[in-house]
Amino acid sequence: MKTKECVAMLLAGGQGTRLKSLTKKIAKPAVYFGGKYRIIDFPLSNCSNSGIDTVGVLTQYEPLILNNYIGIGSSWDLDRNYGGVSVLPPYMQSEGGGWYTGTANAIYRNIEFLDRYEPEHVLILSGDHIYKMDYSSMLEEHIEQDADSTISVIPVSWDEASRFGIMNTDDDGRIIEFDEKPDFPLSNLASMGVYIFKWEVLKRYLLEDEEKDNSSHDFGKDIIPTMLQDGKHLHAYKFEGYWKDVGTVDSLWEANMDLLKEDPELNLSDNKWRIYSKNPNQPAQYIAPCATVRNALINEGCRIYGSIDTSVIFYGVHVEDSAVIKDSVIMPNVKIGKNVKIHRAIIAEGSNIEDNSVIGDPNPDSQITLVAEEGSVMASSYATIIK
Amino acid sequence: MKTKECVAMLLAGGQGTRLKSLTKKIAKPAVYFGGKYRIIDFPLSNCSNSGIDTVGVLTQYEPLILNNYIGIGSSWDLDRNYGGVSVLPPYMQSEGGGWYTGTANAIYRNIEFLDRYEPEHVLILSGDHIYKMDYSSMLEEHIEQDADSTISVIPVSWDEASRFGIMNTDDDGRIIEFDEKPDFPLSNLASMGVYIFKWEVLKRYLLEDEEKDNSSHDFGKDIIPTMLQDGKHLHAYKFEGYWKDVGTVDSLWEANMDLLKEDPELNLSDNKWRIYSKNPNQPAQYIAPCATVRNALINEGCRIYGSIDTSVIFYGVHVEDSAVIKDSVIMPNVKIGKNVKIHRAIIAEGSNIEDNSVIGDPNPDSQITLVAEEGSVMASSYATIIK
Amino acid sequence: MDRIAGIINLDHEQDLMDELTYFRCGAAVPFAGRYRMIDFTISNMTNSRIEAIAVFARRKYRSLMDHLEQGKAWDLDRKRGGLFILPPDWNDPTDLSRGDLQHFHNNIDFIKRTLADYIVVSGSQSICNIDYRDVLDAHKQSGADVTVVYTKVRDLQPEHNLAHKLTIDDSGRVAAIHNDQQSSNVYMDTYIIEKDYLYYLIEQCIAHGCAHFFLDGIKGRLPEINIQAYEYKGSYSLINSVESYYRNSKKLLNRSSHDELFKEDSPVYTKIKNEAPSKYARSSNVTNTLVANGCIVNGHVEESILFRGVKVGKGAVIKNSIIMQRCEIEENAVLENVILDKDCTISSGRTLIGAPEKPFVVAKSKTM
Amino acid sequence: MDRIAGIINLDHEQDLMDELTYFRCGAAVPFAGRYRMIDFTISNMTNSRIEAIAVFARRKYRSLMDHLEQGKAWDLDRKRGGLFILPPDWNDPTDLSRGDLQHFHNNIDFIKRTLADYIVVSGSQSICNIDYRDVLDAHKQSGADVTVVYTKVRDLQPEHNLAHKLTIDDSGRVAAIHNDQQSSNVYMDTYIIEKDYLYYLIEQCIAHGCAHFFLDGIKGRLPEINIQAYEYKGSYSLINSVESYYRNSKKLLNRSSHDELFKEDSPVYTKIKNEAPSKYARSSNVTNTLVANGCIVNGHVEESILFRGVKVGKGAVIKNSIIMQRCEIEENAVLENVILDKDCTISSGRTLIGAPEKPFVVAKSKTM
Repeated sequence: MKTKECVAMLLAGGQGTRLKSLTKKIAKPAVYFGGKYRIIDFPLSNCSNSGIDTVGVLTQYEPLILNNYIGIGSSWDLDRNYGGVSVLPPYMQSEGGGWYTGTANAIYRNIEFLDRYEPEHVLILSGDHIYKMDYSSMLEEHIEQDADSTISVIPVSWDEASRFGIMNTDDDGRIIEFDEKPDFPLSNLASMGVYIFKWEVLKRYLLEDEEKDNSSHDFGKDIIPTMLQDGKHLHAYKFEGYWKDVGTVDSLWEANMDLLKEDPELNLSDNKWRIYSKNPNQPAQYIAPCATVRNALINEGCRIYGSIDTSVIFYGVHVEDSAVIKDSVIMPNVKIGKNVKIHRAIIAEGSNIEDNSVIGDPNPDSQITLVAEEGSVMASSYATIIK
Repeated sequence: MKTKECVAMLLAGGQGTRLKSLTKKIAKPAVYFGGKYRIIDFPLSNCSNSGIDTVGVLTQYEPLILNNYIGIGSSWDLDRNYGGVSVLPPYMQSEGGGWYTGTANAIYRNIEFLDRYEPEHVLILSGDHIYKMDYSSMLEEHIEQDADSTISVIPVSWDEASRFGIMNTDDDGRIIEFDEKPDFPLSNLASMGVYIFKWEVLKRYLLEDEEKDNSSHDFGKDIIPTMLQDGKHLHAYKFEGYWKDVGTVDSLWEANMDLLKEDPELNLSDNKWRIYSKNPNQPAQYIAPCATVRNALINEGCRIYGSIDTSVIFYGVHVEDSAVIKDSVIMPNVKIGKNVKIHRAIIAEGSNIEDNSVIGDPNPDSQITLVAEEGSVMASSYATIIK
Repeated sequence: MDRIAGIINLDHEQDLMDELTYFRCGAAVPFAGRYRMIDFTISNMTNSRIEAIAVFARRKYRSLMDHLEQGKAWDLDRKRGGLFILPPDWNDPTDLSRGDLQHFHNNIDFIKRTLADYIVVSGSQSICNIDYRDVLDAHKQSGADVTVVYTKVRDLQPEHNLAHKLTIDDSGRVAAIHNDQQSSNVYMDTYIIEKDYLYYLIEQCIAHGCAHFFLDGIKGRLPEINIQAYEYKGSYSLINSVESYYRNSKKLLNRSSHDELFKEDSPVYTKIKNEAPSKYARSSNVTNTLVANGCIVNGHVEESILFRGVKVGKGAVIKNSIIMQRCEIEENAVLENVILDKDCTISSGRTLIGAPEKPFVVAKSKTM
Repeated sequence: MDRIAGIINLDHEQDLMDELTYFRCGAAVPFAGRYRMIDFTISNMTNSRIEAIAVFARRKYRSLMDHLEQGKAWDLDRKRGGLFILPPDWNDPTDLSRGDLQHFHNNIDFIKRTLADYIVVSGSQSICNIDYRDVLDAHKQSGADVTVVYTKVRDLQPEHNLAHKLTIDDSGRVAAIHNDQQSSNVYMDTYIIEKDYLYYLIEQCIAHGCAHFFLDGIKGRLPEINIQAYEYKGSYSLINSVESYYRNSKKLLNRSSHDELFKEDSPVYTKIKNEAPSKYARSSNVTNTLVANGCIVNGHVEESILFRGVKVGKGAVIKNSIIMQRCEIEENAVLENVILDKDCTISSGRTLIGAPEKPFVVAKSKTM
C-alpha cells in the first residue's frame, strides 16, 4: 500500500443550532449556499483542487443527507481507487463505543483510519466556512517551517477580534499565545479552524488527551493550549481572501448577498479553482417575457415570471408573475405564487409560498426572516401563512 | 423523483462473536469466504443480479472495513445515480439517538430513508449467509399471493430442524405458525432470514412495535409473531439450492470445503449469476516447478512452492517450498514458511507462519483450528507459535 | 418484465447542419441550452428502463465520444449492459457487409449477448419524450413483426420532406412507406423488433448484399411481414437542417412546448459540468430566454437561448439568437437571428444580423 | 512538485504479431495472464503520479477502447485530467499535418490545456517498470532539451533489430541515434520533454511538412539540441513480433524476472473482471505455470501461461504454451509450443505442436 503525505479530516458532525430550522433535518455542513452549493462543497473542493485526495468526513448529527450527498466523492473528483472520501460515523467496537464527544475525540476515534495511510501530516478542517483556499501552499509552509502544527489565520477587523480565537505570534509567525475570544485582543489574527499537524505529534497528544478526565477533547480548548504549554512549534499561516463563518441565519444571508456585489471577493466561476457540487440535472432556466431580473444569481430548472432583485435563487424554483423577490435567498424547489412579496428572507428548500403572501421586512436594519419547510416563520412581524 | 418497487435493507450490524477473533476488528458480513469473497458479497450480488438497485446496508459494529469495502457499491454494479447502496449507521438526531437495539428497530430508525423511495415492498436481508438467490422471483410470488409478508424458507433435515426458526404452513404455503427452535418441529421448513413485506404494512408494525416496552424489536421474535397473531397473510416462499449460515468457525470452514466437492452445489463461475467482489489487483498466480496442487481453489497474487491439497487459498498468499497445506482455508496475504504443516485450519488475513510450524489436527473429527492475526491460536493442541 | 435493448443508428444520418456539423455529427450538436441532440434519445431509452444501448457512429464521432463518455450521466456505466459507442474499426477481410449492415454485422455480439428480448432502433434527429415500453405493449398486443413509430404533423415544414411517411390501414398496419410530401404521418425513424427476428433479418440482408437495413430489410418486405404503426402523440421536433434546428430551438421558448419535452418524471439527462449559477448584473435585461448555468449577463437578451458559460457585455443586444457554450459577446455588440457555435467571440460594437427564416451561423471558435 | 502528463503514441507501432494483431493493435494484445500490453505503460505513468494521459491510436483500436474504458482501473476517470483515447476522426479541411504529426496537431488541446510542465511520450512495446519521475529528475539536472530513455541489453535478440540504438558521449549526451545491430544501447521509445518546447517542436515539424515527430523533430535536430540519455536498469522486454512475445512471456516463469516487473509498490493495473478463483481438480497436475483467475484445470500444465477463464479437460497436456482468455482445451488434447488467442476450443484428442523457437499461433475464436 502506498502512503499518503497528507490526509484531511473534515469535522462535519455539528448540528448548527443557530441556523434554526434550516438544520432541523440536516447537519450544518449540508446547508445550502450560493444558488447551487452546500457548505461542505467548499472544503471538499478545496481538498480536490489542492491535490489532497484522501479525506475522512466525520459525521454524527443527522448524517443521512450528508452521507447520501457525499457518496464516494465523485462530485468532487475524490472517488479514488486508493484514498478518496470516507464517511466516518461513530461506531460500536467490541469494547463498546459511543458518540464523538469533541473534535479531538472524533479524530482520536479514527486513529486506525489515519494510520492505514501512514500520513506524515494531517489536515483538520471544519464544515462550517465558505472560502477558497489552497491547502497545499499551507502544507508547504508547514513543512518549510518544520512546525508541529500550523494554524491558518485571517486578519479580522479589530473591533470584531474579540469574537474569535486570536493568535498572538512573533515576527516569524510562531504562535506565542492563543486567546479564545479575548476581551482585549493583542492581535487581529483569527483562527480559521484549519489546522495541519505532524501526525506523529498529534497522535501522541490525542492519546494523552483522551486520558484526561477534565478535558473536553476539543482542538481549540485542549489540544492547542497543551501543545503551546509544552513549547511545541506552532506556526500561524496567514490566509488572505474571502472567509466567512455562516453559523447564523444572518451571516448565511450576508454571505449569499456578498456574491451579488459588483466584483465579489468570492469568485465561483474560476476555472482554475472550481467549486464542485452534486448536480441536480435540471433543464436551462427560463426567464419569461413578463419577468424582470436584476442583480441575481439563478440556477438551472428555475422558471421566473416575476421580478427578482438582488437575490440568490437555487435550482428548481418557480416564481409566478407579479411576485417580487428582493434581497432574499430562495433555496431549491421552492414554489412562489402570484403576487407574493418577499424581502430580506431565506426560504428553505421545498417551501410552497401561496399567492399574495407577504414575507420579510424591507427595512435594511431588520432581522432576516427564515421560512422553513414545515411552515414555521420566524423573527418577522411581516411573515404570513405558508402552506 | 421516481419511486422504487422494492428496496432492500441488509442487516449488517452483527458482531458474529461465534467467529471469535475473525470478527475482532471486522463485522461478520465482512468475513472472508471462498478464496475471494466476503460474506456480504453474496446478498449484494444477489440484489444486483435480481435487478434490485436500491439497498440500504445497516451497520453498527466495527463498520470501518465494511464502509470502505462497500463504498458506493460499484463492485456490485450498484453505484446508481438514483438509488444504489447507502450505508446506514445509527446516528444522532435533534431528539437524541443511539445504537440500533434490534433488527426491527434498525429498520424503524431508517423509515425516512425508505420513505424517500416510496417502495411498495421492502426486502429484509441478513449479511450472515452464503447463497445465490433470485429475489425477483420471490417478489413475484409475494405479489401474486398478495401476501403482507413473504418469508423465504428452506427444507432442512428433520434432525436439524430444532436449531432453526420453523414455519408451519398450510397447503397453499400460508404460514400458520412460527416456531423458534422447536423441540418437536412440525415441519422442516426453516426461515432463511429473508423477508419481503408490503412497506405500508411493515411500517405500521414497526411504529407499533417501537411503542412496546417489552419488545426486543426483532423481526423473528416480535414483528412476525405479532403479524401472525393479527391474522395477517404471511406466505412461505420455498427456496431450493445451497444456503449456509457461516456463523461459526466450523461452519465457515465447512462452507469453504463445500466448494471443493466434485460438483459443488454453489457454482461461483456462473456467468449468468456472478458473485461480485472488490478486486485486489494482483498478478496471475504462480505455481512453481516444485509445487503440487490438488483439489484447490487459488486466487490471484499467490505464489505456491509447496503442496496444497483440498484447500481454499485467498489472494496474495505465499507458500514456501516443502510446506504442506491440507483441508484448510488460507485468508489473504498470509505468508507460509518452509516446511510448515497445516491441517484443518483457518489462517486469518495477514498472518505470518514461520518456517517449520505445525498447525491443526489432521484427525477428521477434530475441531477446526483458527489462527488469527495477532498470534492467538485456538482450539487445537497441535497449534504452535506464530509470529 | 420484458427487457428491451436499444440501438441508436447514426449510420445514415446526414450532417446537413452546415457550420454546426463541420466538425461533429448531428447527434452531437448542442441543443436547448445544455444538451446535445442525442441526449434525448438516450434519456428516452433509460427512462424506459433500457439498460444496454449501442450507438452506431460512422463519422465525426469524436465530440460524441467526449460527450457520452461511458454513459455515466445516464447511469449507463454498468458492468452488465451499459452504453457502447461503436465507431467503425473493423478489420475482418472476409466481411461482405455494406452500408449500415456493416454496423449490424460487426456489432452482432451486442445483439447476441444482450439479455433483452426486444430491440428498439432509433436515430437521433427526432427530439421527443417517448416511453418505449408503451411501444412494446402495442407491439406485443398486435403481434406485429415490426412496430414503427410515427407522429401526425399538422403543420408540415421543409424538414419533413426528408422524412419517410406512412400509409396506415384501419387495423393500424402499415400499407406503404414513402416520401409523399403531403402525408402528415411522419415516421420517426424508430422501430421495435424482437431480438431473434432482428438477427434473422440482418443475416438475410447480408446474404442478399443489402446496404440499408431499414429500407432493404424492413420496408422492402412490406408485403410479406406485418408492420404495425404506433402513434406517438407528444412533443415532436425533427431536426435535420439549420432552419429546422433554429425554428425548433426557438419553439422551446413557448412554455407548453418546453414542458412537453422536459417532464419531471422522465427527465433528460446530460453530461455534468460544474458551472456556477448564472449571474444577472444590474445592467442586464433578459426576457423570454432560456439560460444555462455559468452565464454572466450584463446586456439585453430577448427570445434567445444562452448555453453554458456565455458572457454578455454591457450594452450588448441579443435577439432571436442561439449562443452556444462559452461565447463572449463584448460590449455593445448586436446579434439578431444569429447562431454562434461554441467558443466564439464577438468583438465590442460588432453587429451581425441574419434573416428570421435563415439565421446567420458562425462556426465554432471564431472571433469576429 | 512538478507535474507530468503522458502521451502514449501508437501511431507508428506496426502490428507485426501475425494472428494476434489481425483484429487488434499491438498495445491491446493480452500479456502475462491477465493484462494487455498497454497496461504496463499506463501503470508506469500512474505510478509516477501522471494524472493526464492521451493515447494516440491509429488502427484496430476497438478492443483497446473496450479495455481501457474511461481509465477507471488506473484511477484515471477524473474530472481534471484522466485518460483520453484519441482515434483519428479529424475533419479539418485546412489541416496540413501528416504522419503522427496529425495526432500531435489535432490533439494539441491536450498539450495546451494540461497543467503539467513536462510531457512523457512513450510507445507500448517496451514492457518495463519505470518511474518517470526519476527520468524527470535527470532531465532537470542535466538541463537537456529532451531526455530519451534507453536500456543496455546484454543478450541482443532479433526484436532489437527494429529498435533505435543510441551512441552516448561521456557526459551522457546522445551523439547519434541509429540502427546499428551491434549496439546494446536500446532506445526504449520513451522521452521526456518540456511542454512548451514540445509545442514549439510540433509547430516547427508541421511548418516543415514532417511526418514522424521523433525522427524529424528530435532525431533530425541532433546536432542543434541537447538530447540526454537516461539509462533504465530494471526488467525490460521489447515485444514487436510473435517470437519476442512468446519468449518474453515465458521469461515471466522465471521468478526473479517476474518480480522485477510486478512490484508491490508500483503495481500493474488492469481492467477488473469478476472471475472466481481458479479451481485445480484432483486430477490436475500444474507446474511452473502462471494462472489467472476463473480457470478450471483438470489436466496437466507445465511451463505455460493460462489467462482468465481457461478450461483444461482431463488428460489434456499443455506444455510451453500460452492460452488466452476463455479457451477450452478438451479432454486428452495435447498442446506444445502453442499460442491460442481468446475463445479458442481445442477438441478432445487433438494435438498441436509448434516449434520452441516459433510457436504455433491460433487466431481468436477458432475451433480446432
